[in-house]
Amino acid sequence: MKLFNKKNILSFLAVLIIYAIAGFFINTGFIDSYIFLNIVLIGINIILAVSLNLITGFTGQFSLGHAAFMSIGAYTAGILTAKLDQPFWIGIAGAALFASFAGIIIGIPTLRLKGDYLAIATLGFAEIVKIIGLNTEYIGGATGLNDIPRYTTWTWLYFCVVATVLFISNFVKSYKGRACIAIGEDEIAAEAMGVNTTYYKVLAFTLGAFFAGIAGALYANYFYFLKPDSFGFMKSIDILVIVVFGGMGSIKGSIAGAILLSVISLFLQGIPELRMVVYSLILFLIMVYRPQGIMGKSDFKFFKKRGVVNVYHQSK
Amino acid sequence: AQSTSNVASNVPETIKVGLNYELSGGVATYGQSLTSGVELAVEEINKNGGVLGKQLELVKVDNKSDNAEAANVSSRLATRDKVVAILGAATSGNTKAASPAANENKVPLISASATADDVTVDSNGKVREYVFKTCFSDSFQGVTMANFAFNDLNLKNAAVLVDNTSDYSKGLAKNFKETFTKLGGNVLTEEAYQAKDTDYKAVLTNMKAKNPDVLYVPGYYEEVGLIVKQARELGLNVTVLGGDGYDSPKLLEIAGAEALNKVYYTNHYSSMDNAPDVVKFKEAFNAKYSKDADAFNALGYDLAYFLADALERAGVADSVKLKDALASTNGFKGITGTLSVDEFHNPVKAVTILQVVDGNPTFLKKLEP
Amino acid sequence: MHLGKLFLNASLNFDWGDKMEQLIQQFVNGVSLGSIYALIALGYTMVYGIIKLINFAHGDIYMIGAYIGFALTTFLHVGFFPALIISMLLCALLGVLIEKVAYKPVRNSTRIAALITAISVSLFLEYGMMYFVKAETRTFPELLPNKQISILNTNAVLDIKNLYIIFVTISLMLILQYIIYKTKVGKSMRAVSLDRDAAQLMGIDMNKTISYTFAIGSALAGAAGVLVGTYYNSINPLMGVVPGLKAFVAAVIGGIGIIPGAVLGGFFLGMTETMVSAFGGSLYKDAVAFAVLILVLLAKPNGLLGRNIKEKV
Amino acid sequence: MLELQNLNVYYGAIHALRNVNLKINQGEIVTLIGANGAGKTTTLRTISGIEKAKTGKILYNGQGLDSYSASHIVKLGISHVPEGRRVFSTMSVFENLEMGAFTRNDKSQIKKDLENVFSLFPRLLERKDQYAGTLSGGEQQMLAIGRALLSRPKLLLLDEPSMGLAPIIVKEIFAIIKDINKNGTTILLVEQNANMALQCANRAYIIKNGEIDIEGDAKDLMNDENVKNAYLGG
Amino acid sequence: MSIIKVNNLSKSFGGVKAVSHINMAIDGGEIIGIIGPNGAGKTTFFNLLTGIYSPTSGEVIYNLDKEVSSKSFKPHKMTGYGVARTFQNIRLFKNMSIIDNVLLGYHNNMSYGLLSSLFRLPSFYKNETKAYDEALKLLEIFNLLDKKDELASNLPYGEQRKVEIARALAAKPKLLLLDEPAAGMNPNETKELTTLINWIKDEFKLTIILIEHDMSLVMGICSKVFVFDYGTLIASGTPNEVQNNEQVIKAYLGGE
Ligand SMILES: Nc1ncnc2c1ncn2[C@@H]1O[C@H](COP(=O)(O)OP(=O)(O)OP(=O)(O)O)[C@@H](O)[C@H]1O
Ligand SMILES: Nc1ncnc2c1ncn2[C@@H]1O[C@H](COP(=O)(O)OP(=O)(O)OP(=O)(O)O)[C@@H](O)[C@H]1O
Ligand SMILES: [Mg+2]
Ligand SMILES: [Mg+2]
Repeated sequence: MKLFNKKNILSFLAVLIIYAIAGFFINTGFIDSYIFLNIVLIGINIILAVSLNLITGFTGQFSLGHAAFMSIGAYTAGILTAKLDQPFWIGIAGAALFASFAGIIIGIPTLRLKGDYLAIATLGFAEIVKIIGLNTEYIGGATGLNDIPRYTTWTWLYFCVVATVLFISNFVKSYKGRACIAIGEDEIAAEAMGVNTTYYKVLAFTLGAFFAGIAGALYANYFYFLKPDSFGFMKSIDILVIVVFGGMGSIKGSIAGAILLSVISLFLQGIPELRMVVYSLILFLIMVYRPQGIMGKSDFKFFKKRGVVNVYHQSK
Repeated sequence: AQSTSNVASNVPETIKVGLNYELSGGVATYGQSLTSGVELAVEEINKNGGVLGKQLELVKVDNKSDNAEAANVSSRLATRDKVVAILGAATSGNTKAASPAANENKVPLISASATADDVTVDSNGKVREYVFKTCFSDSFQGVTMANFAFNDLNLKNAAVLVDNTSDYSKGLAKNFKETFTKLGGNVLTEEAYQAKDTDYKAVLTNMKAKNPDVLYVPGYYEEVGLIVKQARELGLNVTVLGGDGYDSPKLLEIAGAEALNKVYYTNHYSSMDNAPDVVKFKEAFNAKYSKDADAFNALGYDLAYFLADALERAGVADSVKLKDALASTNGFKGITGTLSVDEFHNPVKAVTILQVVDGNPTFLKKLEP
Repeated sequence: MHLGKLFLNASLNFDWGDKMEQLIQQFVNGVSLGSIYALIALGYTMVYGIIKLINFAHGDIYMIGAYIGFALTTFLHVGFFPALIISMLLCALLGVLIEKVAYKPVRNSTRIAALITAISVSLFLEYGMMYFVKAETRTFPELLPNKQISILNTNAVLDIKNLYIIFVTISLMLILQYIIYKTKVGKSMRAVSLDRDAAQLMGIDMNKTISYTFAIGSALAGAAGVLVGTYYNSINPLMGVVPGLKAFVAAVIGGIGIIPGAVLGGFFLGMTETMVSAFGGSLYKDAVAFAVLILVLLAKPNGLLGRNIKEKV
Repeated sequence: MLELQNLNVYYGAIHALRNVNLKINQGEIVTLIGANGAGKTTTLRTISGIEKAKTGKILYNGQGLDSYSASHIVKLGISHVPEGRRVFSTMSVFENLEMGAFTRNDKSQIKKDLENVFSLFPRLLERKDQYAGTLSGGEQQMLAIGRALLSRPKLLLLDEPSMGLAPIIVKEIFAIIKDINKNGTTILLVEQNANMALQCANRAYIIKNGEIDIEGDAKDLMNDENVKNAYLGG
Repeated sequence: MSIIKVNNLSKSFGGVKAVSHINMAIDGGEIIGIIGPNGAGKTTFFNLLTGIYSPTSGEVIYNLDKEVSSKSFKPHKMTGYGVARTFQNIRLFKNMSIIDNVLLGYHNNMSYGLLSSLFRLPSFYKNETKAYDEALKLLEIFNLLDKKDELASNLPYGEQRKVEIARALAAKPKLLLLDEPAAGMNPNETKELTTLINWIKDEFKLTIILIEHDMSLVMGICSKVFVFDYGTLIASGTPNEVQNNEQVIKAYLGGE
């Protein structure tokens, strides 16, 4: 069990190769602006879903307010890059920091609230954030924040996604992550084994929000225009749908879910009148036929693959 | 049968026009209404031989009332469907989000309802080359109404009720307040609601306590209908002023004729207008959709003709040429008025002030810009 | 300068009668708004109480109820009460159908999968409806007397229709409470809610019980749809979204699953929103309402009427 | 009275019961014993209709039970005290007992039976209005048995009724089981406490890995060396 | 010197006095049995010993590593004080594998920070490898090695109990509290468990307190037994003494 084992080195190379190949196609225009835009959307959704998965899928804290973290990140990056003329990396860092600060604040109710009560509290928090956004003239209020420079490139996008996936999967496979999963399973038992549930719940929210903030920054600096109501309740639900669709507690699932749902959405663009009807039917069918999600830990085999620690223990 | 595919590709081409509208999501009503208007006009145009001898083909896509999706759809229409122009979106926000893709791909994007002042101009005051709008800017309607209230109606104490989720409503309110106070009027109070609210009694009770002689309620008929009705129920019987969002037969249905006494609003045209085009439009609309047209229907209808006119002038279905033709529009006559496009890609067009009498919006006054 | 002006205004118009009247009016406004939240929250909370499902489609059944009422009164010229009853019946049927088709298959899945299913049903109802009737607003005909009565001989007024709503809400609450605690059906509902297997071992037909639950919950939504539809007189396919959410919040404030809690929560929420507006906070009305929600939950993590039963270890 | 014929039950891929054949005659106490995970609970759950067999038949007085729902089976007179008590946690003790009589309508008779249960388990009377969820483990077990008795079963299925109970109560419970049986209720008893179970039963089945391993007279099995070594603690 | 002192400990729920005025002192290295009728307050007593409930009055004082009083008990601090437990109703992490369940026991013995876990710095590997190896050893002791990757919920009851004990041992306690470890086991399995508990005590140098209704287990390994009834201590002594105590027979064991 070492850092430089075969598997890690291979993954590292794979990450670089994918980056280079896709980068080549984008630069040569083989991947045109439309496809690229959708790649950006998928990337952002991956970050959002993986980070929500940490909170809801792994730690079992039911959150309906993830879009709020994204919006705080998006506005922070928007202000930093458009109004204060800062470079993108400062925008991203600021976004992540402000969002994780919000994560700490929203983490605090989790200390007392459980299940659906927590869900509604996070939803309320997200609505409050939205309404504050609507009434703050500095960021354009309901009119929105305009003319944000387009800094989100393939490189930024790709490495933010890779970093999110890497850090969160490293985290859940560490003892801290295991503590989070244990909280999701049985809080009382986790406590009895020495897990400070207060600390870990807030930590999960903070980390999740941190990455959602990054997603927000990528969004702001790609779509160039922000409006508070883009980050409403339905956006949070959309992210949750990806997580459940992919499989709670499965990072690969969140990635697959983000890609698949985006592709489905693209196909549905062609039938505008029935789009949402068909979408709802698809959601429904998936929940009926695969309620544990496409990569859910339904059976033993899947779990073994996901096995929280085993992955690298087996390779030692 | 073998050769059909060959033949198919040789049939006279159509001219593709993209529709980027809110067909689902929060503001689906407006997107759907605009789409109906556009579809009616395109049907007529095609029946009369099309444009440049070709039929117009609409590629209709839903942007879910969402920024990112509006950008996505815009990009798709420009790169995949290769449309010559994109019509939409309904709201200013979605139009702004859709505009980078239009500029990038050099496809004109024309909105008939994005009223914000900065839709066609960026924050540095530079015009967005491929973005156009055919509706008034917020500033125009707000200023006009303030002048009308102060000078014509002789009202001095206003209360403003604004939809704080709507940039349209906020834009109108801001300009109204500025002008009204500059003229010497008092804005006693400003209260807010959120789109889709149904109960306004709390804010109306507050406003009533301030004894205003006029309410300025920029917003859309769904909410305004309820607001006026509830205001009257609370005994707040003062003059109510608004903008083109009022223009719909639904306003009367929701509020009732009696409540609408003393309601005035700015609009593009009067649906009571007896001008032949207007009558023809209203009849055609009613025949196709079996209901009465509202402002969004009319704006959508004009938008399609506006595009057709520019295409004819461009001479070919080429989006760059089309952009130039659009920019040089001068005196296009539509049912919502005659308009020219100024250097900032905004329309120069007259505003009409209507008064609701016995439930019917009645022409009162027309102001040239 | 502002302060001076304010002071001048205040001293000129100082009139306790006016202030009092305004306060009374705001109180009435709060009660009337609250009664609407309460009415919708009743069905929400009842379904939740029994099968622990956040039935996101509840707001949409309410919307369907309103459309049924609209169709009956506008096209078939049925009177108000018959329309109300028919709408309740049809909604009950719809609720049972939804449960059988959509929720039953996911009964043994995780709660979050059930939630997503509920969201999909909600979207299906909203956009299925929109496909058929389009997004535009429809208006109800005047069905109930449009009359205001003055309160305590002041200028403060109360809409007669509100009295109907308050009356219906309170009676439904009492009826529900009776059903759940005193009747056999109610007891079987509670048993099913606590332990489905054990309930079956008592001879309780689980499917039937869950169907009853949905029938009652959806009938309540249908009633709310017609009542609120006539009250505000305008309806559209997305009309259920916001009230559905607000009703859910109301139910949570009161203690979700607790019938009187839904009513209390509804009035509490209505009153909070109104008072925030009354004291000049209309810009932040919903934000304050949600902040109050969070504060209530922090103080009483299971809602105002919820009992905090700690898990025995 | 009850006959299981070639019963096969699966949980997904897990084959929990394999060709189980089992017979209970009217008036008997039959015990089913076996190691952890052998399939005892599954057998009971299948009889009472909570699990459905993939193949095989369950005959109750000659009538097939397969197509009936769990709730209907209760009405036919089969009552099941489930493993792990499964009391209704936020109902009071009294309400729990009432739920036991759910299928009955004879009010006065129910009242008598209630008194009967309270005299069997005086502790329940003391805790009559307490939430069942806050009872101690043993109290909950008493409640579960009492609740089942209130349905006046003809056949009572007991899943490890002695689990977690004080010795004195265990003795009592076995005495009560015999009592109930004397009053005409046939009993299928699943137990870990094999010694006591065999003492009180007429016949016994031993289940191993989902298959019936041994069957016979309870007294004989008690003296069987293999059984002694494997299940009775030598 | 006694490692646990219980001074006049009481806990009531509403009107119910679940535990009332308990005094005891326990020396290290023993296996202590707690018996008593159902509802006597045994589990509640455990909950008081592990900070899940705080006493209505009275106090518990541990002297394992250092002196701590029940005033500073918090459930999650107990393993840090050297106390680990199992639950009467098994509380495993059902959807985690057996090995992960046990690894969780090492929570307080891990010493690497957030950055190490995000970036997988060397200390991550060092800690995790060590814990993993130890966990394997524990599973071996309990004969569960071949099931290490199964989900906890897929194990039969008896084995789940063993996993719970293994998980508690992973926290390296000095005091182990077992709430009815033999419940749901047949006499044969109980016998095995008895041997195992005894062995564990010596191997890990533990003090064990166990609640049990199975007299064969209690009599077999406990050096001292406390008897609860209605929240109070009615007797204590060696198994033999207790077994012959009139009061205990009447309240708990039952006559022949
Ligand atoms: N819901 C379930 N899903 C999957 N497998 C199950 C389920 N319930 C039981 N099993 C498996 O079926 C087999 C038989 O289990 P069962 O509960 O019938 O055993 P048992 O004899 O009652 O054991 P115990 O003495 O522990 O109560 C076991 O291997 C168990 O793991
Ligand atoms: N949270 C609680 N609320 C109310 N009463 C409680 C609570 N916890 C325990 N009790 C009561 O306290 C008494 C002692 O319960 P406890 O669980 O400690 O008993 P026990 O000795 O462990 O019994 P058993 O051997 O049956 O497990 C019981 O009468 C129980 O009903
Ligand atoms: Mg069992
Ligand atoms: Mg206990």
